[in-house]
Amino acid sequence: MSDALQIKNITVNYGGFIALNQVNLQIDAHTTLGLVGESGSGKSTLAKVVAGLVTPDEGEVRFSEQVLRKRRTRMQHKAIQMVFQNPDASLNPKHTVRQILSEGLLFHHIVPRSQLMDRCRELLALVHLDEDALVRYPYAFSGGQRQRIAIARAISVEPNLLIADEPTSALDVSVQLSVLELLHRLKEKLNLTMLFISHDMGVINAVCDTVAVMRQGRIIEVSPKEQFFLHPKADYSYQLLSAVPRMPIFNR
Amino acid sequence: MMSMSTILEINQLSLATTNKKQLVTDVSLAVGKGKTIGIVGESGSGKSLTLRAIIQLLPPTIIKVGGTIRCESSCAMIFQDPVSALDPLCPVVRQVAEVVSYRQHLSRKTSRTKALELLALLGLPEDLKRNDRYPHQLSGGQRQRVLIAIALACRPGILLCDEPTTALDVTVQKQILELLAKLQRELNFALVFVTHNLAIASALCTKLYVMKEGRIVEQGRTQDILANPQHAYTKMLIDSVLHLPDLKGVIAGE
Amino acid sequence: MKMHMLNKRRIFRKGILSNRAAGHTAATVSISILSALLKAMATVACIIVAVFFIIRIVPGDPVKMILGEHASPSEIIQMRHSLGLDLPLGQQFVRFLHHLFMYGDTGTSIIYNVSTRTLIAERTPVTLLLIVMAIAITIVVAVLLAMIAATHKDGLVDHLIRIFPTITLGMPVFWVGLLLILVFGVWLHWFPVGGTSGGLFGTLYSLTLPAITVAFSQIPSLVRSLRAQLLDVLGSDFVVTLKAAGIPNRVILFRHVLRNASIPTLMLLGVNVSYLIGGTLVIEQVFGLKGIGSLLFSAISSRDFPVIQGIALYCAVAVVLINLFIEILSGYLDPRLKGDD
Amino acid sequence: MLLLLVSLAVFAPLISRYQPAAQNLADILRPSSANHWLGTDQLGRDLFTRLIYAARTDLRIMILAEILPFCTGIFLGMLAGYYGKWIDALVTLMTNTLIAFPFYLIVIVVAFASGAGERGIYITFALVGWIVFARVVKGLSASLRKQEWVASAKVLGLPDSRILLFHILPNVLPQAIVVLMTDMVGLLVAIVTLGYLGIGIAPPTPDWGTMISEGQTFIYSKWWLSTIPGFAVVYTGIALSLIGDGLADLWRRK
Repeated sequence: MSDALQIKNITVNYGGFIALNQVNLQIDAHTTLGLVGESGSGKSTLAKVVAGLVTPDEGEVRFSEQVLRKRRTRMQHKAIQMVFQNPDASLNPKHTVRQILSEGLLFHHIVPRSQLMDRCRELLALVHLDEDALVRYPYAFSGGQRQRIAIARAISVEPNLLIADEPTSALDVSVQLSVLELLHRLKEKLNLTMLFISHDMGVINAVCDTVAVMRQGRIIEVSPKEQFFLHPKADYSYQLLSAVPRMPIFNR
Repeated sequence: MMSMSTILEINQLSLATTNKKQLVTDVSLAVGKGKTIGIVGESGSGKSLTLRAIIQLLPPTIIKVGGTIRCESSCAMIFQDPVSALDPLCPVVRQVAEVVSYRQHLSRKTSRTKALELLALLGLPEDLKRNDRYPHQLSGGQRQRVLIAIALACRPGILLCDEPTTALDVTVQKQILELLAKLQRELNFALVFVTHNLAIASALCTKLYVMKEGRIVEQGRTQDILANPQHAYTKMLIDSVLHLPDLKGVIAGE
Repeated sequence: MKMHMLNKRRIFRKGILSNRAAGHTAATVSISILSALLKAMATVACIIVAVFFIIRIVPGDPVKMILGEHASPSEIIQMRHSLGLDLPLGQQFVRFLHHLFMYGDTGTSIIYNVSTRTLIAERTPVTLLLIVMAIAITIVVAVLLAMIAATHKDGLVDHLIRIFPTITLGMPVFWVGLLLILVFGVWLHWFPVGGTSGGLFGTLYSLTLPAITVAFSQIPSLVRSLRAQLLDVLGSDFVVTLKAAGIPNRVILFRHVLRNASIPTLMLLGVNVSYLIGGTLVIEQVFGLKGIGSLLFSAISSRDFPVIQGIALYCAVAVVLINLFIEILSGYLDPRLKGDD
Repeated sequence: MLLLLVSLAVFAPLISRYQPAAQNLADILRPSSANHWLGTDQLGRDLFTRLIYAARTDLRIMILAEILPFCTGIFLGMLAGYYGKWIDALVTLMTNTLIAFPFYLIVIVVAFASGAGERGIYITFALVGWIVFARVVKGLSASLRKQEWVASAKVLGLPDSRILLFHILPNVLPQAIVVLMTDMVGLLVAIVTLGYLGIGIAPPTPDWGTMISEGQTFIYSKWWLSTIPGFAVVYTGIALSLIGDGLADLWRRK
């Protein structure tokens, strides 16, 4: 299987503080890589580099064999999309849902103007939101619903790679479950490759195929999920896993 | 059920906003001396409001409309967001010393030494004695320890914790939880632990209260609730905790 | 000479580039003060350039403006020479800078034929006193009102204080002056109506009314900002922590809350200082005080360019110095500002 | 409130029978009487008519002088806030320099330099007026830049120009309009002050400022000659700032 995404010794430093230090990573097409690490480990910075929001000081990012430079082509912009953590900051408060969804559709000419409305309705259906949401403003939605709209916007341009930067951390437990299921279903349906970032081991275990652990800007372990959760290679990974409070499971 | 050792008892507590919007209705709970109870619920379930009612620190727009709160001894509280819970312009040791001097009526000098002892007890670095540091120069975990020091300075019989570890990394969270358990064993204060994370609550608390939209939907000993939850909402909470395969790998030099 | 600064042009260019000096890591106190200093110098450099060009923006020939329409050509040439307007622009600028550093002023006054520095220096005490008093009154009253409003939220006092700025915003400074003269001077005879009677106490006494007038124009915006900041800080978590720890409200308010709230308001004061000085100039006209303001107006009516340039320069530099002082003070008050900007 | 004022100003010629400059030496300095609602001034001109005509001139200048600074201020503010680095430094430098000169000083100097009359006011305000907008908008755009919906727009590949126009501008405009209201009041006060100092609008055309300065000489006996135009300014000031506050609340809720 061709590697969808290659990250070659990426280094980023913010005035002396080294956020990313010679990071090498690749994600196979149509698989989900979970990126785990504590706050300040650089996982979000790496996501921003891949999404093109941050230009690395060294190294390069390659997506399906094309090098992603600072000024990306329209196709490259279309191919990689991102969903963010904070539901109340992920949507423009002054735009209606219709405007939010149609911006990508129009800019990348996904559908002609005539079919714009149907496409928006389809997108909302995909994320289990009903049509009358189109005319409403973001403040009228709950955190979970807003993340769904953000996801709808991301997939509106039919990307190949979806980056999710802690999409459910700010949500309540019950809502979190439904959003994760949505992401899982979309991944299957649209055959997406996904880079999933979280500090919550439970979420990573539920969503990802392979797991990468980051600490102070370095990747210290990459292993398939099954192997990672049973006997992790790195000492730090073991520490991380043992620190997670476990719930005693009773046979109900 | 009012046994001698109950140190805090609330019955039929109801809270509402000034424009009559009901927030908390008929909440009753009790904590034995030195015991730990957990209040579990999602955001907006009124759990932290109940805590604030216990320590009479309700925001001006929310008033008590019913029920009674009886605490045997003084209470102290620690909060979720260590970043904004400390005065950014006042050095850390001075803040703790200030609390010590007011609560334990000691002179400025002795309260400073007392404060340093407390901070040492909580495992904060020694160099605080020499150069006092500002909150923004400490890590999240260290700031939370300072908050605990401030709470302990009031020599509380009851320590109220409003999701103290939610904003922390998982490794730091483990240290803080262990610290709290250790301190409770030593100082024998009662602990009321509010969280949305069922896993933490079940590890720490002997008794659990599950809250939804301002009401207690289920309560009882932790094992009983986890073994056979009665209320549908509790079942949903338990099922939505993403379980992890138990760790088998043995790491050399563990 | 007061103004023996380094050559500003070099600093001017360096000022912009290096004020990003405050890096993340161990940025000591000095770096942020250094960057504040550099910004101030860069601003002063621009001010000097701006002051120099004041004459140039005059549409039509400044000399004709000075001598009036019917001046004879010889007089015009002579005046043009004395003002150095006949030299190429570059040379004029160098001469202007040279003169500025040597004598610390902007040439000699056409009317009084005295160097602008002495002329202005002679008039400064009155204006300076007025400004200091006005600032003092503004701060005292603003802090008082804001504290009351913030602590008694939505009380009668609070509503009054919220409406108060809306009304006073529209009051021109000189009109307020007139009103105060009318009420206190004419009807109640508490205060003299104009001029400054002799002796320190005398001048102070006669300056109180104008000072109040100037302060009156600054108080509303300051109160509104301080009140908003106080409410914001009162709502923050650390106040709850302190209350939970049993610290008396009075202590929390003064030692913690006021200090946190003061910094943004201090910045606002810095910004308002220039309006304040502007107001003072106008008020001197209303109260007939012999300060820089009246000097400016006489210079205006007599088309005395160097004096106008001199006043503009001094006021602007004064404002920059005050803002510099405030920036350093707030850096001292709030350690976070010193560290990473 | 403002509507009443504006309508008065616009329909002035219809309302008052007198020409503003018509001097009627017979009844000089009359107190308010039947045919002269507000009495007459020292040249016997009807105060009320002058007041309304003055409103026309002052308000017109106020609005016209605001347009250019409002647009440049927002434009520069957005660029400085959004792009930061060198544009930010340049704009800050410009604002610091221009704000250092006391506003009235510049107004007076430019008014004198460009000859009395409206032109001076327009030039000055175009030169200095944009600062207050730039300052507010810069702060807002800098914080908006960090918002995630702006980041996702960038990820979508939208060019900065589109982001600025469709995402930043609509979120910055409401706040800028609120500032516009308060700033207009400041401008009106400046126009009137200039009139008072005699270097603003030339005497024949009525202006509140000149009316006040003319009335000043009779302050002892006919105090209302000066005070009434002042009230007119205050009235407009209140109307404008009320609109400003109203808009601020409206947008805050949405």
